[in-house]
Amino acid sequence: MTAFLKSREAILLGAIAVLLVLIASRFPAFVEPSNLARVFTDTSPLIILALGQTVVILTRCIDLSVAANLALTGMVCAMLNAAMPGVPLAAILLLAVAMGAVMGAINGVMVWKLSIPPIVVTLGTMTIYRGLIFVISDGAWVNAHEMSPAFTGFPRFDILGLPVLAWIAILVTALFFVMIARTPLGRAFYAVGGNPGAAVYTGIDVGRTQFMAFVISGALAGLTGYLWVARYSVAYVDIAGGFELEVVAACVIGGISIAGGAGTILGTLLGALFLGIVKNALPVVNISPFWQMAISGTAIIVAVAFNARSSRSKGRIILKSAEGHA
Amino acid sequence: MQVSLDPSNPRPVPADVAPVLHLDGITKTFPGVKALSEVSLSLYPGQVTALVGENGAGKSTIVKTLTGILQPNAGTITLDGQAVVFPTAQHATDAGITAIHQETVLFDELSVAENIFIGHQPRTRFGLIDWAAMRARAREILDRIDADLDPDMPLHELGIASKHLVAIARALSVDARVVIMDEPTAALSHKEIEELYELVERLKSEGRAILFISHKFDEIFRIADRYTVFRDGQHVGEGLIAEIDEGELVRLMVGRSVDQIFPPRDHRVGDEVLAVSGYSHPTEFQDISFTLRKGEILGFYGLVGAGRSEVMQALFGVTKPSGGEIRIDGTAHQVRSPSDAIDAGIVYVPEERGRQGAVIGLPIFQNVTLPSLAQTSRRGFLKLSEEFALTREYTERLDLRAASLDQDVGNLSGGNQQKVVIAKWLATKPRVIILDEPTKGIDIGSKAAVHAFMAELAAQGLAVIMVSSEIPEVLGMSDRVIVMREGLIAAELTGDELTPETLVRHAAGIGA
Amino acid sequence: MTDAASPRHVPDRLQSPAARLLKSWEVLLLAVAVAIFIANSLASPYFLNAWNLSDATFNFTEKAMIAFAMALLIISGEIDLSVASIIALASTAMGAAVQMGAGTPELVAIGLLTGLLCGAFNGVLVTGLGLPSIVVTIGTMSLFRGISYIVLGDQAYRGYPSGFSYFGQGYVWWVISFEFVLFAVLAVIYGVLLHKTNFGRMVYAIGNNATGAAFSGIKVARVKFILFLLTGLMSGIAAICLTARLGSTRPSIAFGWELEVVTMVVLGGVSILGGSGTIPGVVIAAFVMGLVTFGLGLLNVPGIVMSIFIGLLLIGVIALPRLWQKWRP
Amino acid sequence: QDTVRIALVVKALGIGFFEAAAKGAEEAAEELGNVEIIYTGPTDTTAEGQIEVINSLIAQQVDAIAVSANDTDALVPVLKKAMDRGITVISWDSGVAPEGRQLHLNPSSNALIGNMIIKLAADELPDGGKVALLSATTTSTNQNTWIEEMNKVMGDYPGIEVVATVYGDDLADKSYREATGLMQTYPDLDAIIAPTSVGIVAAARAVEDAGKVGEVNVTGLGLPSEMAGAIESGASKSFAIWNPIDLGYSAAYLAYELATGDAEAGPGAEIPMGRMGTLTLDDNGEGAMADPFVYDASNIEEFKSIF
Ligand SMILES: Nc1ncnc2c1ncn2[C@@H]1O[C@H](COP(=O)(O)OP(=O)(O)OP(=O)(O)O)[C@@H](O)[C@H]1O
Ligand SMILES: Nc1ncnc2c1ncn2[C@@H]1O[C@H](COP(=O)(O)OP(=O)(O)OP(=O)(O)O)[C@@H](O)[C@H]1O
Ligand SMILES: [Mg+2]
Ligand SMILES: [Mg+2]
Repeated sequence: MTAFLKSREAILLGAIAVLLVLIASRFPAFVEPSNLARVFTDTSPLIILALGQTVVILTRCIDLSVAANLALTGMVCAMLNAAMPGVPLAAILLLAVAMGAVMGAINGVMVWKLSIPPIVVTLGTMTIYRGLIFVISDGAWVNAHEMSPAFTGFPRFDILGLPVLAWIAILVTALFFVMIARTPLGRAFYAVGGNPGAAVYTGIDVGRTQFMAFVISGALAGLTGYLWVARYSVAYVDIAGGFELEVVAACVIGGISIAGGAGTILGTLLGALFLGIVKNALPVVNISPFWQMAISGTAIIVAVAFNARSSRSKGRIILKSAEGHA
Repeated sequence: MQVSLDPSNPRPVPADVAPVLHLDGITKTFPGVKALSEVSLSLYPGQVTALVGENGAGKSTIVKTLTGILQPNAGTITLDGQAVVFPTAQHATDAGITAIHQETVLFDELSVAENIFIGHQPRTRFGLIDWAAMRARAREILDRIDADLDPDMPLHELGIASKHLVAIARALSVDARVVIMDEPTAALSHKEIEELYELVERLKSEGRAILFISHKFDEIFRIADRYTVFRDGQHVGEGLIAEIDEGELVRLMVGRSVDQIFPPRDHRVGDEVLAVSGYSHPTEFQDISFTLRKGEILGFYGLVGAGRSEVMQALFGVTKPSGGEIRIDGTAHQVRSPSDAIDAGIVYVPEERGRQGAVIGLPIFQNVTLPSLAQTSRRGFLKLSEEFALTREYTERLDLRAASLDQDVGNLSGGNQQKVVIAKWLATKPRVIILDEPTKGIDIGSKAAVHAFMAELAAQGLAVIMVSSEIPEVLGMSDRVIVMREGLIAAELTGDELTPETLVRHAAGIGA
Repeated sequence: MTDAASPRHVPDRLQSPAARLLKSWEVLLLAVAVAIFIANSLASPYFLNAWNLSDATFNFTEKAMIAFAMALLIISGEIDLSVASIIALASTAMGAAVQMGAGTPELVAIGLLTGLLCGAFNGVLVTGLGLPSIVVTIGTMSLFRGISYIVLGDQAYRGYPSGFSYFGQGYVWWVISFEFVLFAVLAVIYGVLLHKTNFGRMVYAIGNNATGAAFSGIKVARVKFILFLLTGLMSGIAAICLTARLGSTRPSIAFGWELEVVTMVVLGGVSILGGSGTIPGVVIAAFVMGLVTFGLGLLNVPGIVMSIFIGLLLIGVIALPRLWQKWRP
Repeated sequence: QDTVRIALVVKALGIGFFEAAAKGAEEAAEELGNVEIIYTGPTDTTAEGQIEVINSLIAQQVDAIAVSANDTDALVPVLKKAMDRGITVISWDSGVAPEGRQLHLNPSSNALIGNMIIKLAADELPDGGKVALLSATTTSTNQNTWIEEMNKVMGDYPGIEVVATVYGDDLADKSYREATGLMQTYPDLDAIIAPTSVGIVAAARAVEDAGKVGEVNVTGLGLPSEMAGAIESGASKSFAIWNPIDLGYSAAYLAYELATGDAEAGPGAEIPMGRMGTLTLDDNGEGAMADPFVYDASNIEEFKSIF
């Protein structure tokens, strides 16, 4: 317990609490349970994507294509629904997850089999996936009235006071807790990122594990693609543009080390919630939305400086500027 | 005693045991290197087989083929009379083959228990990892090797020796018939080495077959029942330890006899060059004071973790000291960075050659001129002809073996990389050269060359500090020896005091 | 010194520099550029026209200026994703100065200074505090542009002095624009800096093995700090050109450019892992990207479809040699 | 006579409104006979993207460029260059500063639009109430002009109080969040005015999700096809828009008239635009096409499949 109190997660939790108190002092309604539930729902897509990104970063990779993957999957789902409203929702959900996973697998294969650096691969596929949306849709939007009520209604369907979207985020988080703590694959993510050379000796296939991380990240991006499009009832080329950086930011704020092998699911969850609260609070507390960007930028810098500081004491070599990022 | 060099005529195997594991005709090539060429190896239940050979002979490579990390190009592995293949490390583990590898195969962010079981964690009925069982079994194994470690402790909180114990525990976490140990004692202290020997005995008595790789002859002769010798990727001999002596084994390894390992030295020394007083560091070492003279070789001995490297890195400006003073020729110098040290005339050949010494990826000549660019350039602009000239001057003195001077240092053998690093420093015309474990990971043949060269440097008037953990090397090369223990100078020894016994006593803190 | 006693002669080089060049990435890329050039002239009758080609250079000159500094930074093992946001902040600073009556010389000074300050900020965080540059610059990317948004909101700065527009719209001679000349001069400066000076050598050494470089007496932190400064400075210069070309400043200026700059650098053969790459490679990559976008633009292909080509090119030129290596006997 | 090539440059490809405008331009082209329409634009709403597109149009030596600008000023230099090379340049929908074009076609007059958006809200609030504005991208000109015009006539609507103006950046998710934020901040809000086709849909969706249909009325400018659902659910009682088909038609027609030299732009000039009548230019070289048209439950069915 005392170890937890000193952890990054506890400090982040504290920061969130302070943030909420500050907001509540100006606008008490913000902390009403119903509103917090709404903020959570609004943050759900970020949480789902950030969890996927977490396993990718744990294995020393990065996936910049998540937002493009989301948008392409979302567009395909929307176009399918518009063209064939009769296709059952379960099939669409399956399609979304499968399509996302395939796009993730494409990233993963290039990292695994061709050893192309992940940042290059996903920078490339990010523009390709985004461009494909334009190609398949011809740039046209799919609007609310073209979608079936079942399609748009699913993510907002209310169960026990929370919409399905939020329940999915909770479910995914729970699955991640189990996967990370209790499955060999979950532990392999840490091993591969922490010491790839050593992982081979323990029978872990580094490339395959990274591939799996990309597939998971892709599948979740695909799932979120459907949820996003259905929730906002619109699909177009630019949806979630630039969202990949917000996703990475959530992970970094949550204490996931960009060098791989370190970080927790709880951290990512809190990192995403922190960003979500800031984003939702700004319009409410009457700070110009133009401040949002600068605030999240500052949060990222503070978080990474803080994480570096807390792990610094372990290092014995003092010439950190050379050692730190050799 | 006679040993046949003809592998087709091996020594008789005790008739009562058949080998549990047999490798035959194993060939393994890397791009440009034939690491193994049709080698064979047999391991017997309840016996320790020592695998010996120079650096690069292919010892670790055969371990990796045996544990599924590398796939041989040709050859067969027979386990209990059955031909087997190990596509991954997992398959080898499942077949009951386990290894302590030469490289540390550990994960800093994971706990001790996880490090022991990663890759084969105990599972619950639902296929999930059973943490309780994992902790309990980790506890059990750690007790077996007398390691007092908390299974839940994150690995990064452990010292280097404890980490090694975890690696050993990891190998024991599999109920293996074959246990492989690739230089297991290299990072252990005296006490832990003894415990390891006991463990080996226990494993033997349990009927397990053990493959033991070591460069240390004393331990080979102490614990091994059999030996197998590799040379340049080829099997050159095997037999019973009882039927061979040390000289014979060395001759087998190197293909010639190495009669004199240490060069003769003229022990006359000149004026004092370096004086260090009261050097301290908040956590690593304290109150280090000594002097060094022209033409002298000063040995630094201590157990692993005694803080010798840290002291040297502080003298070289890599680590920041918290107090103390350095004087060169009587003048005080502030050394805050390696470039300050180089300016003051102190250079450092680091222990970790690949990471700290050579800049792998750059050609040889660029490595050599890196600290001397000011000398080879005009107003900041490179002059390649001068760089090649400078490089040639020093690499020829060191007899560097390379295809060309613009070859990547990464393609050189370890000994030749070490020569590049030394050439780099000689080109700066230093006053004091510090060599940290200069022959670590270098085979006997190249070792002799490094020793001869060190003697020559001293003879030319350079002041030399040599950090070494090998007692023969320390005794054979040094004029004077400083023994360190737990960050402090434990003793300064000269002349008759220089015996293996005094070194060990001071290093281990056993009352003299 | 003739050392006859030397038992073995080690030649300086096995391959002549010319032979090495022939097998290099740059030659492959140059072939791609020529192919695209020919394809473009066949595909559109408007392509081979001096004015049109001159206009086309504006598609890449500003980005390429940043790419030169970014190439050095990436070779040294770091990255700066905040460059586009530095443009936004520098442009905003210049716009604010215009409102206070600054003239062209002051504007240039302010643009450069803002770039340098932003670069220094990144540099301090990365080299001073030892933080990973990719994360730091994702942070400052939001921060710098965020400040522009705070200052400008939905407003725009305009009213730049007429002399100022020369930097983005002026022509030095006939169809040769000021920007193109600046691009060429900077290409030469950076080429010399990286390939012909001690500084460039240190950059390579650090990129290949920062620890080894530090152990060789190189002041790693200082070199990296200078590289961040240079990248900031180049972003400042690009901000001046772009602002002068647009004649107005909005906070969304140059949005998304950081990825195009990185793409240009990587396409130019610079290893994203550090340690290798050349300025001629980046120059050719700039032309390739400029030619692809301009050529497809003449066919009225939408920009996003062009980016598919760029993405394929990026992955293709890296994947193909590896595939070839993998499948060849 | 050679084909007259007219480039219709829009803020970004794929926006329903502009697709409809392109249809109108094609209609004009058919009517005029020897016209080829090049429908193009960047894929995101940036000035830099439009500049690249316009550069390639200049290179193709098109006869006329009709642009709906992402930035009033940033396009001026490149459009000047186009005019220097003999290309006719007009702006439509979202304008360019006068020195960068020969004329600007406003879909309607800014004053009429400004009045229309507040009137639509006020008509549903006979006893007065609180309204909030959800604007579009922070970098587009027309929304801000309309809001300015709206503020000028606020005196005509006594009980109505504008409590806030927020920006949705013409992004569905951001607009949605801003609209939700408005309802949180002002629990007694009566109406959201969104003079943007993206914002109005998102706001209607937000009202539906917040369960505030009937309490908060969403109005402003939107497309019938996108707003049909909101009218049906009651989240929006009515909204307005000019007909984008007519707008594209008029822009193409005007460009043709100028490019062929049949008409000359200048203060007071009257330029024919086919079935839409004539455009009269003011001192700024601007003219208004027509009044905005109001859509509600009574006529939405008829228009939702058109645009
Ligand atoms: N991954 C690899 N790629 C290329 N060459 C390799 C690789 N691994 C080993 N080699 C080469 O294979 C040969 C045998 O190496 P190996 O590690 O088996 O030697 P060793 O006998 O274990 O030496 P040491 O005593 O230093 O541990 C050496 O020449 C080495 O350079
Ligand atoms: N408790 C520890 N935790 C982590 N690392 C340690 C610990 N003790 C020693 N090390 C590491 O082991 C290496 C050797 O330690 P140190 O330099 O202090 O001693 P040394 O006498 O030079 O030993 P060596 O003979 O291995 O060079 C160093 O790199 C040091 O960082
Ligand atoms: Mg070995
Ligand atoms: Mg040491």
